[in-house]
Amino acid sequence: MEMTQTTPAQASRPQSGARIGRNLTNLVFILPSVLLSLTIIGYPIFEVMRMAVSDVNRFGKIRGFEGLGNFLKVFQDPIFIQSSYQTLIWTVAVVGGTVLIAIPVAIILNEDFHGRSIARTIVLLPWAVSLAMTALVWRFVVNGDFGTLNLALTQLGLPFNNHPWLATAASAFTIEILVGILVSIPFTVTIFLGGLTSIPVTLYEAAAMDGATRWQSLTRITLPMLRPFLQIAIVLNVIYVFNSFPIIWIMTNGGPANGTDILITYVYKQAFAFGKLDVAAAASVLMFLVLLGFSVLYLFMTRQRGAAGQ
Amino acid sequence: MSSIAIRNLTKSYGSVQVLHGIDLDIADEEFVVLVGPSGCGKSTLLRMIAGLEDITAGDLHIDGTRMNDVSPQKRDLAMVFQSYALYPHMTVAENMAFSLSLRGKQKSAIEREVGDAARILHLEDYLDRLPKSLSGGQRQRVAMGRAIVRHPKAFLFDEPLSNLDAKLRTHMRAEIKQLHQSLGATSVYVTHDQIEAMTLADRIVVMNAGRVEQVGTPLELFDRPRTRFVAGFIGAPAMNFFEGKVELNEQGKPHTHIGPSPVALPEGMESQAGAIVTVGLRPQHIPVSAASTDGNARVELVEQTGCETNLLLKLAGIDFTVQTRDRLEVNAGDAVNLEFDSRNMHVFDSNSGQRLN
Amino acid sequence: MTRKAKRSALCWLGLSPLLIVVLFPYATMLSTALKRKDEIFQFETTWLPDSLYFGNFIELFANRGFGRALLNSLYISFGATLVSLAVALPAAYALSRLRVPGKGTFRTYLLVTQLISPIVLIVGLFRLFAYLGMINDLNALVFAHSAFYMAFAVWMLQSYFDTIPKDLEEAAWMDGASRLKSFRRVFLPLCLPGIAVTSLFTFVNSWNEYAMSLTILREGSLQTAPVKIAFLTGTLYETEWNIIMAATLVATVPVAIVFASIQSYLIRGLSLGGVK
Amino acid sequence: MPKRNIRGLWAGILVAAGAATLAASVPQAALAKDTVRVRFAEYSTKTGPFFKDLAAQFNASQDEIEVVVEHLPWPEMQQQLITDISAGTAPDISHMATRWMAGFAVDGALAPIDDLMSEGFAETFVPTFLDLQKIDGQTWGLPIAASARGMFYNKKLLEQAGVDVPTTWEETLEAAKKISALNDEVYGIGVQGSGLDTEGYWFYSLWTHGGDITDENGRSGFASPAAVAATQNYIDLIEAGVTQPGVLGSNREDLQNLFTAGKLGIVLSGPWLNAQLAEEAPDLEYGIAEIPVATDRATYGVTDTISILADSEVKDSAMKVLEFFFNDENRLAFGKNEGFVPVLKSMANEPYFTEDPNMAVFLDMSPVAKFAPLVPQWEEMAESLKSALAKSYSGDEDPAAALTSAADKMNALLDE
Repeated sequence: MEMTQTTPAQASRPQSGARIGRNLTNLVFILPSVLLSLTIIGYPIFEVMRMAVSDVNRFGKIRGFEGLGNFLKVFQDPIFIQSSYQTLIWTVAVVGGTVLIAIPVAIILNEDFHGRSIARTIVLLPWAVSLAMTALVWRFVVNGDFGTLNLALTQLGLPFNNHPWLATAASAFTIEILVGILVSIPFTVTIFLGGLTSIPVTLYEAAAMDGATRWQSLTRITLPMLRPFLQIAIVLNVIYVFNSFPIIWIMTNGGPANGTDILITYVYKQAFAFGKLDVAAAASVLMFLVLLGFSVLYLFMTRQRGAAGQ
Repeated sequence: MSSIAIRNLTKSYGSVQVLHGIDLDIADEEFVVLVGPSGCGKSTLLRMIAGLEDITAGDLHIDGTRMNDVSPQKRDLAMVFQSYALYPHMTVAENMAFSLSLRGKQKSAIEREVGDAARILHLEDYLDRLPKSLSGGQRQRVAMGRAIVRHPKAFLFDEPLSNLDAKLRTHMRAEIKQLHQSLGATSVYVTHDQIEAMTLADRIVVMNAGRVEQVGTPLELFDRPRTRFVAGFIGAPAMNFFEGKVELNEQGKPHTHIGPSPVALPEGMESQAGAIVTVGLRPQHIPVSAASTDGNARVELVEQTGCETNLLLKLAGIDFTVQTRDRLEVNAGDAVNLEFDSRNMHVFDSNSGQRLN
Repeated sequence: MTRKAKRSALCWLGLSPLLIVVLFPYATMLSTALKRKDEIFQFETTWLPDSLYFGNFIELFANRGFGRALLNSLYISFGATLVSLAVALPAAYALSRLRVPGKGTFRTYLLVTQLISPIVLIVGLFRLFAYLGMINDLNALVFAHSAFYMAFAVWMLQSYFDTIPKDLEEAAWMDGASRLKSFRRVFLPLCLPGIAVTSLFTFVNSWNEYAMSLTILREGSLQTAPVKIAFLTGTLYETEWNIIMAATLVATVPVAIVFASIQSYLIRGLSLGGVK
Repeated sequence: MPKRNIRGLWAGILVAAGAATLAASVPQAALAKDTVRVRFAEYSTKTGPFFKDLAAQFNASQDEIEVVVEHLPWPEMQQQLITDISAGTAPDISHMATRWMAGFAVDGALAPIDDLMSEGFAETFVPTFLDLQKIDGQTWGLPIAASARGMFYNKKLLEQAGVDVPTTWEETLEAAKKISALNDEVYGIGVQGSGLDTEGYWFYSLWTHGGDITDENGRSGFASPAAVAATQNYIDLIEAGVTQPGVLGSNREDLQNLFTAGKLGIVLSGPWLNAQLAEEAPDLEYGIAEIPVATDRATYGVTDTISILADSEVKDSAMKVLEFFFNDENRLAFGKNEGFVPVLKSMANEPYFTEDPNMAVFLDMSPVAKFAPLVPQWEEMAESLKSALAKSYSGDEDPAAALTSAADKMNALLDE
């Protein structure tokens, strides 16, 4: 996402009329992508925006203009507030956990060892299954009486004979976060592996000559060099995790007592169970604004930091 | 500062042996240059000294201590890499201070050391810059500085100047030499450039195909190359060679032929009549004079360097290069006369390549 | 060699917690998929079925149309990968190489398209395709997926393109190749690893996508694999775990094989691209 | 010169895209006869094939109407229907939960069928069930499935514990205690705390304690003294440790699975469980009795609805299809297939329902069946009720307080 530098030669060339024309012609290159996403994503976004400020029946038929009324309703709903808080926990925990696990995993997978390609394939495996399926399988795994998790724990001699993992919000949310981390790891590890392989080996040799232990070269060479990859992994994961629906929906439906509801499940319930498409649209707009704010702030901050280092 | 002793050092990758029993002693404060064509194993040897490559067999001693299984972190050597290997996320000062801060040195001490090094290397104005904003020469200096601040037991250089342009290379070469003179540090320097080797080294180690061909001072190597390989590798333009059969004249003096003309060979050669030898003559050691019409050699190409003139000649089907400081008025196609002086000849056994005189 | 063996042991040891957690559901799937329906909910649960039973897999393909669902998924994933590449390649090329007015705006726009979950947009999306008469049309999914996954493809490709020296193309121009020809003959072959990785990302995302496929494809014979599996859970009073686990296992295998065969390529493509 | 080539590239993309779109939008061949699209959700794996078969029979029987059957999983049904109606792509006939019907009818998505039904057709239904499909005097659909709920008990466990089949909640608690004491992995009674129909499980207790969902003034009955007592009844079971562990994590299916595996002494459930048990646990000895009583006999009557959509252009034909589906023979087959109670008067005397003790109990309880109210915002009310129940069962909140906030929410929604 970094801006490509204009070469001095390009910059100094005079902007003749023909050149400007040529630049406009170059629009042809990005036009197909803009058209495609504008029709397919732009129209639904427009619909959501429109519904957010309208009074809408459960089938999306507009009955009147509502102004900010829907937003007011959203803010007055304690479950929206609770879901927002839980979304924050969900996003921070999943993204944080993913990054914390993905870094050492990527570092190990970047080592040269026997069976590395098998290990890499296994780590990438969760990617091969859709989130909905993963969630479904995990719901079975953690089932209290028939799930394989308790079966395995019992076989190890642990007292989890029929422990009900999804019975409290805290325990259910923890399980969901762990599953969320598990499914985010493949993408994140891949990004980090890409970053690690781009660090020249001589840097490590230089550090070794400088007397750095393995740990020191990890903390002082590897991690700082991974920073751009870390940034992109964080931004993209935050966007994906914030909007991630199937895990929570399939495992707990947001329950018990809304204890695992996040904004996207809140929106889904409003729209498709309660028939309040307008309220759902308003909440969606808020979600969009939060993510936009986050992305802009984050990219701005990291760019600032990058600039300060120059 | 320290001495380095290498005994019968061997390196294999699987079944492929790349170093075949290297023996070498490097004295304290000595500047030793490893030189040889690419693939000769000189970088591998350096990296084995550094600890970056495992030693397959043999021993490496630094200051009398066996170092084979000591990790590079603990060998207390500094290395300047061909790519400089500067840490891109650290400033110049941080790069130089890195090793000291790893050792937990006091901040004031680090600053002093870095400041000193920066002054020696003229880097004071760049301390807060990141490597990517430096020129090649500046980066090279930072890499040097990173080594200097540590006061290591020895400096290892892995072709440090090969990424610089010619002028800068000459300049940095001089700086390295001066630095060595002022610091007196034991240095091992790898290069494929024989000029660098000649100008920098106290002693040069010429390597070929995983073996040491000869160890000696620059002038020893130039004057008495022990093998045909060394003779051909050291000196520019490269030495001229021609092959011939040893014959003895009535006085029992050895000679051979270039084409029809007899050429006297040096006396006291360990060679019998009938042996096939390779005779080497440096381009500077073949006097040349313009001939009227029937000189014994024909000019193929004239190269002017300003100070010297290089002539590429053909004599009885053999190519010769001759260098002269005289301003000869010759052009391609002209005939010239060459003289072969047996005192300047290097004679090698054509089979073994060993020196015979 | 022994050193590498020691390192290998350490690496596997370090990875083992994660590997166990990743493989655990697969063990569960395998165990359950090989059981008869009446073996799943018994007083004592066990890992091993009473006897190996492959009937669930047969049922899946013979009676539940899962083979057809896999083909539909393949069609959509391939189609989406092709279309998104077709639009992302020129866009990424322009971002990397050409002067285009509004580059920054375009980048922001791409980011914005990623900020909204398709679930939120489902009503609008459905209305759109209904208007276009593309409900129950696999191609609708091809376009929908390519629209949503295109932004990531543009980012990946652009950062990859940035690493390819401009000299190479300029050399081709000097050799007399037109811009298009140098793009095709010099540039494209060079960025093949990047394109391969980008394709894989798009393919996997499309292969796993659920909400849009569910909404737009109503007819049983048009469903994709993830939707088909969800439908197996969908009866009101019971979930057919034995069939679901078999289906999930089957849906994993093709992707896993692709991963295994190209993973080194995948990481090489990424590292050269340096997603920045 | 590069310009031309760029244009070429662009044209190529356009052509490719255009071809794809063209291929996609070839219109369906116009049909001479009416096509009636019917959408079903599946109760069991038998549902889909059953209706496919029925449609084939219907299509073979006449030439004017072509029935096309689609089926969807229940969890996705509501979202799909809303999406379809909003885009105008809804089928002509759709299956739905009766509790969604009110909202759909109020927002104009359904067609009233009073004038479409042929003479005498409405009279073939058991009045209770057809009345449930009426709002403001108009009929918005037909009761496609009806069930009452009863108490399933594991005969062997009761025998081992030495208890009789309980008839009151007090006896139930005692029995459950003894069953739980048998074995660590055996639980006295199942209480549902999550998922679909959690509120239904609570209604059993509510109605048998004399409470109701709405009071005589049409306000919420969620916080009445009877409702609090009904909740306390379940809390007592949970606190006595006689329920399955993790009530809040157990959905309807989890309880059924526990009962199937022989781990549960008592569970409250519907007739479909018979069919499931026959298939998955043929050796399990169980009986079905009435729901335990505190003050009143009661059961939960639930119907699902099949309606004609307002946008349908072939409503008359659609009605003909429905009447075919609801003829005596087809209804009986469906009822037997899925294990639902009769919705047609003609079925009530079938030996299948009267002689099988496992079906008869549901029929016996039909007169005391109570129903969820038909209000548009029912789903949202149920959701807040579920949340209040979860807080009460977990002990996080006092039941009276939790129920009061659910009642407030319901009242607010009633006022909307």
